[in-house]
Amino acid sequence: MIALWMYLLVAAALFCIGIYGVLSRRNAVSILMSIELMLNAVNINLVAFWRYLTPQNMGGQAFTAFVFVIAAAEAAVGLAIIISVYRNRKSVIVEDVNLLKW
Amino acid sequence: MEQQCRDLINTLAACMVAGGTDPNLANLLSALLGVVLVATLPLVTVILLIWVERKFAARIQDRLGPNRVGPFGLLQSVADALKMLTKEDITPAGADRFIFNLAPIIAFAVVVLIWAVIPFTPLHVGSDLSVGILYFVGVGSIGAVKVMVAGWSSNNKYALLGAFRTIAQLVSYEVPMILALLIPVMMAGSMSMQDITRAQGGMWYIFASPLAFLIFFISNLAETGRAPFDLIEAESELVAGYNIEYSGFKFGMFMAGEFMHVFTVAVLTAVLFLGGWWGPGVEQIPALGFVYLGLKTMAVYFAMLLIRNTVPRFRIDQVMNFNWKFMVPLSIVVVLVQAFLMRITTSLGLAPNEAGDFVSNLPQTIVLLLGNLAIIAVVLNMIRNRGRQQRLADEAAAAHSDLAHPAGAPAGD
Amino acid sequence: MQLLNEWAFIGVFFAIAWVFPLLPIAGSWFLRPHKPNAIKQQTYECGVETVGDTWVQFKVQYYIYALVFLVFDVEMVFLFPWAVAYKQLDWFAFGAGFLFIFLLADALIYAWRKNALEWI
Amino acid sequence: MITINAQSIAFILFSLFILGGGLGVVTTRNLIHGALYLILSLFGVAGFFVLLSAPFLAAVQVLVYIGAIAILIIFAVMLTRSMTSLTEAFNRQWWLAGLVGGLLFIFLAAGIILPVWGASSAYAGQPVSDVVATTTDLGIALVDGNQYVLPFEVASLLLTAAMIGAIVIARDDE
Repeated sequence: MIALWMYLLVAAALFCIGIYGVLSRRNAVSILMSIELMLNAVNINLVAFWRYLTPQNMGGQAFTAFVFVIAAAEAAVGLAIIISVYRNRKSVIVEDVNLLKW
Repeated sequence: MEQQCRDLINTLAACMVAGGTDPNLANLLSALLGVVLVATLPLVTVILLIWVERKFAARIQDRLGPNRVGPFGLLQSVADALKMLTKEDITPAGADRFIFNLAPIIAFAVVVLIWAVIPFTPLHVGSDLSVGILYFVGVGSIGAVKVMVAGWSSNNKYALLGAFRTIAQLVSYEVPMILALLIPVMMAGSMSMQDITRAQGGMWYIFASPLAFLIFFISNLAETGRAPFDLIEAESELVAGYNIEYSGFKFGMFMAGEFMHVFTVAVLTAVLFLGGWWGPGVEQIPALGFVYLGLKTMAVYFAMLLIRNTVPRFRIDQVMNFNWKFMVPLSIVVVLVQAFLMRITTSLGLAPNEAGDFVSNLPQTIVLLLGNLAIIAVVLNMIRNRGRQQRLADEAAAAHSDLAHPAGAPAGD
Repeated sequence: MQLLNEWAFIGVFFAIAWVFPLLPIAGSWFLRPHKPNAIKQQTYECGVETVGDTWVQFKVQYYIYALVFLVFDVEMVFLFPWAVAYKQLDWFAFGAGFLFIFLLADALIYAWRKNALEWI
Repeated sequence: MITINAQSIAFILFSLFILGGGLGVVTTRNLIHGALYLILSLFGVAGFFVLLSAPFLAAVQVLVYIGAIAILIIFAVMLTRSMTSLTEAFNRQWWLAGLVGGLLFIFLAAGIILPVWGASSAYAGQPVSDVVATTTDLGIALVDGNQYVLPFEVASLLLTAAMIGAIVIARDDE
């Protein structure tokens, strides 16, 4: 059977890829997709720890379900904001949205 | 036939292991054979079904239908397939080639994948997943991706517009479909297709919850893009929808996938609401289940054909309003009433203690059926009142406009 | 291990399901003619030459439908376990599920009242 | 290290899906391609859930992420025409971002691997038990007054709030 650390390693790699995407992309939709990747990395960790350490306790699965809810809410509101910003400023490049910048 | 093959496979794997083959390899080979058998079944059936469908439509429209190739035109579909094989395949300029070629493959594969969880007989099912229903919904939801991908990669305005409409329709009707699926799951206490079928031994779920059956059936008509919901291929508005730029066998893949999808949801309706393989004597001779399932599937399929050939097409705003303002609220009410009545019958000790026994299922089924009939009565009454108000408003508007414009100009609204 | 065997079948199925449509498409590549030309490959718009970008502006209404769908879809994450366990649950669980669905129905009613569900 | 069997093959395959899809998401300039890479990556995660004996979560992953969130993202891409801004997909700090990501991964990898280097604790090897909780248990736990009933209702409230908020933001009331 595959050991726990292998799952964790893949999840860590996915998380770092997501971090790189969030920090380096200019397009807001891309950034949102990278955030989804990071949330998925967290989900892998939750389920892997649940399976290996407390497989009879519902905590891992229940929290993964809650992460689904967070991810969905974040995508729904985030994309709505992006659409709204695009409508007003004709751009989805995050650097162009500088109205509140000091 | 199916049964013998599956049994042959089971013994084959055991024999191979006994003969010294690596167990993993033997399992893989037997799984491979099983997959090929289960996946070929819809492929072979769809060739026949296209013929059935065309003959049926021809009869209704007072035509002969295919009658040249083979006896009764039976080989027409084969001839069509051969023709499509030799057609030139055009990739439009500016298309995203890889994705453009990927879309028809997804379209076809997704439908074949659903067959993996369908129970054919008490003993024979591709794979009895514990989350069979969600597997079906999940695989089905990939269908929206295929439409998007096909529409976008064609680099065609009509295709993209058609894809957008199609997706709006597909995702909308997925909501009442999933809500209706909650009812068999609640009654069987399991998401495995085989368990749900087994739990219908005493009483088919269509009798306990006809409304759930109707919601599932109608939303699946929309999911498969069947008339009256066939806006997906509204020739007069969108030319052909998302697959407009496809030609040759790639177009054939979309077509075959669509036909197979219709047949697949007919099977699923039979499994989830019409008792699947249950029938007299099925416990003694499991192979009979295959026949019963086929008969029930055909009943559902002919209902779909009849609707397709007799009902005119909706407009897109009607499709959307019908879903969000009728189907979704109705299915929410159905789920809540079902939960309430099941709770009550359990508290009163009326819940069936033996799922396979007709008599022990009777009290709960009657209560649930009465609940469903009550919902139907209330809904019909609401529709009637609403219709009357509409009619009175229309008449008032007409009278008003007659006064304002004696020439009888139509009331502009 | 029974669980994984069931899924191994699905895995093989996923692998095979791609082969079925791939085979005829690959086969037709050998049979069919290959004579592309510029006119043939033009975007098909009923014979009219195509004007401008394919990327026409879409209505935001499409997004709203997808949004409402997403919310109901995520709701299923909780309703399916609830439905599976329903026969073993008590009145309290019924109340919890009722409240859960009621809150979501609220959102639907709000969207309805705000005319967010109209196809404009 | 890894014995060759069906499970480890599946694990390697899904890992390739996840990481390849993830890299595709953050590097491709075409946002539709990015969304398709995202689907590939999320599909790999669903495969992981199957390997971890959580089939319910795997099915939900496909249903929610691929069937709904990916579609929503593609719709948003279409609505904002963001694909037309193909030039300069990356900002000026992309090398810094790469450095941060790489260093973080090295730290995390060290934290994950060092404790199990040559050890054979439960953490490193086999799961403590093969008896896993089922979907029924999840359903019971979600509406149990002593467990997750409050988060269960709050999740519904959050979804309602998100839906209302997103509708208010996304619509143009002019």
